[in-house]
Amino acid sequence: MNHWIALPILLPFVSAILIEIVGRGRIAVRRGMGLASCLGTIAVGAAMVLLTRHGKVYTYALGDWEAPFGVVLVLDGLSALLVALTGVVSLFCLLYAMNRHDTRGKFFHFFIQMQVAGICGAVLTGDLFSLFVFFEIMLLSSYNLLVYTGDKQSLRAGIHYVILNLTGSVLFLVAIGTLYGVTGTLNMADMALRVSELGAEDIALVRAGALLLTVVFLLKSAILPLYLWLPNVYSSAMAPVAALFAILTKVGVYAILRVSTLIFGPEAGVAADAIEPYLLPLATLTLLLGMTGALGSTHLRKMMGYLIVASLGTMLMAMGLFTETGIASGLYYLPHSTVAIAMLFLLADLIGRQRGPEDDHLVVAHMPKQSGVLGLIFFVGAIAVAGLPPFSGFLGKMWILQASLPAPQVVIIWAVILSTSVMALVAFSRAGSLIFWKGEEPPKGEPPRGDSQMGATAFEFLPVVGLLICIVLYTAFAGPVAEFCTVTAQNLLTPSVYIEAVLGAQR
Amino acid sequence: MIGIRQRILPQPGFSLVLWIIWILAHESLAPDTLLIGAGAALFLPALTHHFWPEALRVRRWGKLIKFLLIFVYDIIVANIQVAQLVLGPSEKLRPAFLEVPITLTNPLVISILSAVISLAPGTVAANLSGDRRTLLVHILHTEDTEGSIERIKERYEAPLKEIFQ
Amino acid sequence: MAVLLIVLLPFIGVLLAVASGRLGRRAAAVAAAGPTLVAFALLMSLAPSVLAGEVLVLSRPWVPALGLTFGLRVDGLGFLFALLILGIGLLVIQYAYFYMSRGDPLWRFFSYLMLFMGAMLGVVLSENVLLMALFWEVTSLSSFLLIGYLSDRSAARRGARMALTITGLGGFCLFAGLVILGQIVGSYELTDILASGELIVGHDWYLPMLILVLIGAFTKSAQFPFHFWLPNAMTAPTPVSAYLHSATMVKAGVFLLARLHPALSGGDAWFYLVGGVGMATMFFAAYVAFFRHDLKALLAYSTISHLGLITALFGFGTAGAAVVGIFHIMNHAAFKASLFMTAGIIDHQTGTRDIRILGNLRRAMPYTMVLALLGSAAMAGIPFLNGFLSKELFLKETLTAPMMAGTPWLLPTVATVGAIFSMAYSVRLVHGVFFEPGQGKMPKEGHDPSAGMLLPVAILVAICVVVGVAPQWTAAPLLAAAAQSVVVGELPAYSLTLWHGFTMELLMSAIAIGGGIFVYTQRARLYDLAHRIWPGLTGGAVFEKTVELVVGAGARLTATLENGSLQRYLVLLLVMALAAGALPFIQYGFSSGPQELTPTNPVAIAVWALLVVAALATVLTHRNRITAIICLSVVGLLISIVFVYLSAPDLALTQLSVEVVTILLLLLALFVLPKTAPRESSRLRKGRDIAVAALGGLGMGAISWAVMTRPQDSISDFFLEHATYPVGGGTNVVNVILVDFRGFDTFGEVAVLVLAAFGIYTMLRYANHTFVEGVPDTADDRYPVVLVSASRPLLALILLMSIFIFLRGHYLPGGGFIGGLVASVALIMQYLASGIDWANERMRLNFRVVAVIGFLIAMVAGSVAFVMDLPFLTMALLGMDVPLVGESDFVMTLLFDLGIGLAVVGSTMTILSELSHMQEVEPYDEAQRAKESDPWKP
Amino acid sequence: MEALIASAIAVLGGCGIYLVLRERTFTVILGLALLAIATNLFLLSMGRVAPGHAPVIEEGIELSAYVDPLPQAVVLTAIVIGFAMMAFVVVLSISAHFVTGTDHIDGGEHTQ
Amino acid sequence: MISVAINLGLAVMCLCLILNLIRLLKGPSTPDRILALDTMYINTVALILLFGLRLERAIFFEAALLIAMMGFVGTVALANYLLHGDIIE
Amino acid sequence: MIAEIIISALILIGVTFSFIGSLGLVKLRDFYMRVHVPTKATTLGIGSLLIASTIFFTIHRGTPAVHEILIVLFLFMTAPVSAHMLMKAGLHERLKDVNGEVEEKLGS
Ligand code: NA
Ligand code: NA
Repeated sequence: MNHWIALPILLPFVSAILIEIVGRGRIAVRRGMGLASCLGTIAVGAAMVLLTRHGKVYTYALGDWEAPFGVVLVLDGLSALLVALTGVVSLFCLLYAMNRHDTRGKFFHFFIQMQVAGICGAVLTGDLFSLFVFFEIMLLSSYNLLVYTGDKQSLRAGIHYVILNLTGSVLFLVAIGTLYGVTGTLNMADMALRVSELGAEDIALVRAGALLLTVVFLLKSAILPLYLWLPNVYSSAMAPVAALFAILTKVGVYAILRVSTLIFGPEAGVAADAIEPYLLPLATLTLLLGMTGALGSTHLRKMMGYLIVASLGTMLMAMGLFTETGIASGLYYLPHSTVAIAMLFLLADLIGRQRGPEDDHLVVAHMPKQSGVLGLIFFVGAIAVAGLPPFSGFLGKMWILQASLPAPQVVIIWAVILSTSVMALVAFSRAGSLIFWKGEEPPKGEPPRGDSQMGATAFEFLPVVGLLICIVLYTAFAGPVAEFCTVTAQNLLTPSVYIEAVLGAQR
Repeated sequence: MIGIRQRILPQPGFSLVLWIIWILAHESLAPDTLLIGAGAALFLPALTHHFWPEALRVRRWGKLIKFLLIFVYDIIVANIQVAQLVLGPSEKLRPAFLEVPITLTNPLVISILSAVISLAPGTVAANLSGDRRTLLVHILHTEDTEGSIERIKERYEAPLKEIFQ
Repeated sequence: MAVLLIVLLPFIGVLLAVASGRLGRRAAAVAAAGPTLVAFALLMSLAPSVLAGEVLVLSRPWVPALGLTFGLRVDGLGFLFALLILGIGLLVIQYAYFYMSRGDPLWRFFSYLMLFMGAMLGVVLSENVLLMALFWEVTSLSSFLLIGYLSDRSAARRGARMALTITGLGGFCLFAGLVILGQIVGSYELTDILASGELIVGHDWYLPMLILVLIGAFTKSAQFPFHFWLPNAMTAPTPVSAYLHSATMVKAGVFLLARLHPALSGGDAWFYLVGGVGMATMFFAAYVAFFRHDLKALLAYSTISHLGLITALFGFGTAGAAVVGIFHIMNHAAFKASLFMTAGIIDHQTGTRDIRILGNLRRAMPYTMVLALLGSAAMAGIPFLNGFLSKELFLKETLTAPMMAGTPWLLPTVATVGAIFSMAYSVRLVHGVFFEPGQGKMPKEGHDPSAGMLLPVAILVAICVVVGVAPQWTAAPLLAAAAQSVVVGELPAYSLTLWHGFTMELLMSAIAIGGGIFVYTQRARLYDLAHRIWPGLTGGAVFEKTVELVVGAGARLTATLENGSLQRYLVLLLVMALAAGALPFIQYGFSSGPQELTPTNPVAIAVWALLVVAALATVLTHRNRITAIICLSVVGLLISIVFVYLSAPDLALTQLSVEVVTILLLLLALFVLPKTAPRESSRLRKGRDIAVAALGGLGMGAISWAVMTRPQDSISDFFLEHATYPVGGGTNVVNVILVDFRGFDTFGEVAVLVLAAFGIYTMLRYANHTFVEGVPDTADDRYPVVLVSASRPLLALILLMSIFIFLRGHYLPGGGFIGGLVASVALIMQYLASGIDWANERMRLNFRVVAVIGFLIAMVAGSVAFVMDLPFLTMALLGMDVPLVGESDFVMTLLFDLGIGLAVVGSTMTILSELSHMQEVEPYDEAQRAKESDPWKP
Repeated sequence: MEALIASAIAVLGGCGIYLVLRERTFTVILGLALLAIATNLFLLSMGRVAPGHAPVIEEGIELSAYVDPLPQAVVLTAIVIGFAMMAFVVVLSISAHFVTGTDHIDGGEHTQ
Repeated sequence: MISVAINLGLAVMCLCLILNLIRLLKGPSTPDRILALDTMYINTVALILLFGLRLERAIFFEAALLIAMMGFVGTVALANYLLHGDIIE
Repeated sequence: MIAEIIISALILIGVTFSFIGSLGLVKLRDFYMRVHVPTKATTLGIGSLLIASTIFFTIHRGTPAVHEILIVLFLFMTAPVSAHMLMKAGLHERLKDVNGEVEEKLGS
């Protein structure tokens, strides 16, 4: 039995439960369990990546009910990648939160574990409605984490985030309903089969369902015009949470990729390529506007938020090509941007705390106390996020450019990617030179305000540096990773592999 | 012994009622129904005992049955009267608030009285004064407020007092 | 292997320099110089084979999918550049050690410098062009750090940003060009690319590729119109200028031209673009240099001009010109580095770099004067110095340049005029600083610096002289080896001698020297003239303006789009959804299905009408919130009827219980929130919203209609068949689906409930509340006796019913969720009747724990299957029979359902008790409340 | 019957959307509640209409007579999740009102 | 005969609900509206019972019981809200 | 046949009372009067219907179908409480009676 396929979901669930039962009032226990769970997720995720690297698809029939009747977990390269990534990012966010954040309220560790379980469930399930359920777990955890501090800014942002996503959930249900109404199934593999067999009389209906679903996922992955909520929300959350959020949008990307290749791919009969034509233009504009926002941001965290938008635009542009190299390059870019931005969010927190009352506002303020080391990390992180060499972002963009070369829109894609790279360069050099070069000495005689004059401890640097090391490793091992992404992309473009793994040779 | 009985079976009558309700709900006399029902009927009063410290004891069963019969009759008859009142021209109605002085002391019995008044013809118990001495009753139609007060006291309060106190 | 080490050593130097942070200046210098020396030695060890014409290639796979390898290559050209980088690097380290002020954290400076050195070595020694592009960008980044090193000066910050932006931009373009190049050739290895010249030049993508690559080269080498960043980069400490802006980084551009010369040159496009830009830059920058008063600015423009010269040489596209280009690269590196260092010495010793202020330093700084004189002479192209040789060869090439058949005089003329100005500014540099009296007082009285600082300059000048006097025995082998890498096939004949006889180029040289001196004598008039006609806008200013404009526009656009209005985001979402839903129907048409319609009846119509009215009433009364809540309850009630009618009793039960708890929640909220809502939408906005709402509703209805009228073919038959014994074990199929077939969803749903409860608890406990208290209570019986009395028996009664509903769920409508909600309602009744404190005292239950335990039970129920190696949530554990109660699957589903029920009770009670609890603690302030209730009213 | 259901969904959905687009948290919550109801009805209708055929197996009734139970299970889960979300957003709006002093959805940041 | 009675009954109950809704919308006071809502709950119980009779299926008992319960709780909560401004304390 | 008649009669009686209750709710002129009608009329209405249902299903299934009694029990327990609470709310809200007066005597 492939019980381990369920582990990335059960492990965080169990540790969430135990954290509340065994770890009540004992922070060390809660921390230990949280870390253990994250490490476990990483281990399982890594094993999953290794197992799927040749394109094998594994399934696990929950409740012992065969697909499409029961809910089935499906593990392919794409889900494995996201599970592993989730483990990594959550581990470092947790480490960072242990410095000060996790003692503020009771349930921080609980929420984090639920968040991880939600993400893993969403990427592992092979059932459209389970996807909804786990999206909701993921979202509710994120709502909780967002408003965790209960301050004005996060509550305001929380209202927007929650209401928008609740409306999104309604749309999700409508989309699921429509697709069920037409196909009579909820299992994605089964749906793929049934969609391909639909008659012409259902063409409009099934396509409407596909597009509605896409809109929902576009909202989650913050693609134009549904990205406007993101910068404010992410910049309002506390640092480790914002860093963890960097992965939430990727689940949206995951979902788009999954349904657009599996259910609505080129072999989907009347629904063939229902999503395909829209993704590339939207993603391109998203990248442009996201980077414009980053350029015009007045706060460092908000800038990070826009950079997330831009990075989402970038990877969906690549995936929107719907070619093997396109999807592969997008897949390669995905973990890179997640880790890099998570790191920058943590770093922005460290920087902001040392700048006195101006925090991360991009105006002249106190020079950060540890400007040397912070500046160094910022420099490296900025390079990574902007997609400059020598880090994986550059490799990712390089690949995306290569992948788009055969596409008819190559000129636009290239122009946008190159010009936004320059914009990122300008944005970062402005922000960096302002913070680390233009800072003023804190006025003498005035007692240091808050902890602005306290340097960060080594333990606070640990997660930041850890994420940085991840980026370096991801760059160094780009070869095997790229191969993995290629195999995964091939698999995605050959939905029959997935379908056969789920449904066997039934049909 | 009493301690244990108090804990396990604080309200035997109530437990019995619950058991009957359980059986009614299941419409079955199957052994598992009876068994689980008994369990629930024993368990729930014990569980909720804290919420309900004052037990109510029926002193005169005969009176209770008689009272219930009268009450059912009242409901049926009075409902017809009310129906007529409603269907007739509503301008003719002479509603009034009655202040009914009560001598009952047990709050549960007062509540039963209030319920009876409300279920009974043309009257609704509107408010109980803070000192629990006066029940404000709204009457849909009366020509004689004093008479109505008397009727309530005599037809409902008195028997209740006999039954429970 | 040595190659690998050569490239890696500087990066090790970075780490060493960083590590030396606390050990002082000397340690930092050693950390930088040590690896450089070793690398230099290693490079020298390669010299014999390289000079013999060998090409050393080392290739390690990196990302095969991208065609990116870690491939290094040492050939003549690479060797020459590596030599420059390491050799001049050593001198610069030495120079910087003395130049940089004592207070500077030298480790930082050297770590940046080594980073740059490593990247630069990477560029010149890459075999894979993508790798080269990668290193290329790192040179831009590290130069950003170096230029901005004196970060407290705003000019330094500006200069650094400008350099980064321009060279970074160029880097991206180069990178794009190289990607295309690789695609054309089918390989990113230089060996392959250099061998595919014809294929490349003839390819459709040649021109765009060429333009992209050239933008990379031109930005790096500061060619017009990208030249302006270089003068602005002069804010860097002088050692940086000496290294980056004379010998290395700016040479990367011309290096690239040389590197790709065999592959890309040969077309008209190449000639006009490269040659044209080179000549224009050479002329223009020489002219501008003459008018600069800042020593380093003068040198910067001079550098631009010389780079233009080199660019032009490569642009001519002939083998001969290319060789001369290489030669001038070497020469320029030597004399320009020496001159920058000299300028640094002058600045360092006198405190100014303004030629107008400087003056008469020949006595105070004799050694410096001699070195500057020789360096400038080399720059001006005076015989017996290296500059003369390459310049004369250049002039010769202008005479024979191809493709100038129509106007053969143009190139020589431009070259000569440029040379005139070159001579003029060289004279100015020496005369203005060392001989002419200065206007105004220098900050410091200068004198010669220590020998340690002069030594590197002296070495460079010595090279200039030695090469100038005896080129055949010094530069020739190196040049030959380097040229071999740039030229396809045999090297052309060229002669590195001082005297070629009376030739045209000698005449041009003479004109240049004489003209230059003449121009210099006319300088007062020319400055005056230039002052009057000088364009107000420089490239730098235009660039800054542009960046400001873009940033400003970005900020404005962003602020306009992301205006913080949720309504906008929601409308966007809904419009998007509308478009998504409508587009297919517009494309393919809307059609009802063939299914026969279900007959309707008056009751259904009545309920429908009620529902519609109640929904509309909720909207119409939404400003009077309590009324709206009541209307919403009606909707909830009616929808339950609809569910009953549509054969969904379980849904009706759930909807009913949820509805009532929702109403409780809303009432609790209403206690805190304002009781009414103001009118604030404009008519226009309302119109828009109504349109969106109407279309949205219609859309949902339309899809529903379309689906309902179609025949169905769903997987549900399976559930109906298998729900009952022996497989699913129940008769209520919906419940069996929930706890068995799709238990995973239900499991997730439990998680959601627990999450909500915990989140609400957190929010209410930790939100930074300023509490408001309840309405002062006038009622004399706070807890109405009648209600209290009724609630007591009702508690047990409703709990009994909850158990009943819970247990029956598998067979009839009901189940854990509804049972849990009913139990919650029983408990809430106690809150309602007797107050939260009274009730909590009697319950003494931590409902959060109840919720988690429910979750745990559900988890356990699902996990029991593991024992039998069955998947999670397997309920039918075959072969297991639990005594008394029955089959194992029934027990498991019951346990699972119990978990759900407990989670529901725990969560619901947590939510409600926390909400009610909150209202107890609040101090009350009527005025505050009134103010808060509506801050929007004027 | 189908027309009644579809039009009821349309009205409920439209009303919900209109309220969701208003500017006060409480009103938006009301709208979300209506919208959730509309969605649930919508989902239920995806199993087609079959009054009087509740999927509670009784002897003597053919399996094909029962209405599709799957949408019901889906709606049930959706109702529960919607309830949790509703509770959350209610408390969120209260907290936000406490902290920002207004129940405007934009927390006073945005004025028209 | 029974089915005629049931159908008639269903129609009357619908009429009742309509009347209730009229009162609910007319108000004029909030207690009036609550009262109307309470009545609607009870009438709904009747409606559902009749519907069960008509289908001859006894699966609506739980629904009817629950409506009665929830109607009561809702009414009490709404009344409490009016009485105390809040519903529980 | 007799059972049919009884059931039909009970149904008709039930809905009649319910109808009268609802009619009263619309027709009567002040809140306090309106509280009376539904409380009583509807309970009796439901009572009749439930008895009808009990008889019907008992005959239909051949086993006693008695659980409807629970609903009656429940309604009889709660209806007076609801009415009481509504009355209190009305008094608290200082609703005017049919004569335009506010009942002050016992406050709320
Ligand atoms: Na020159
Ligand atoms: Na001078």
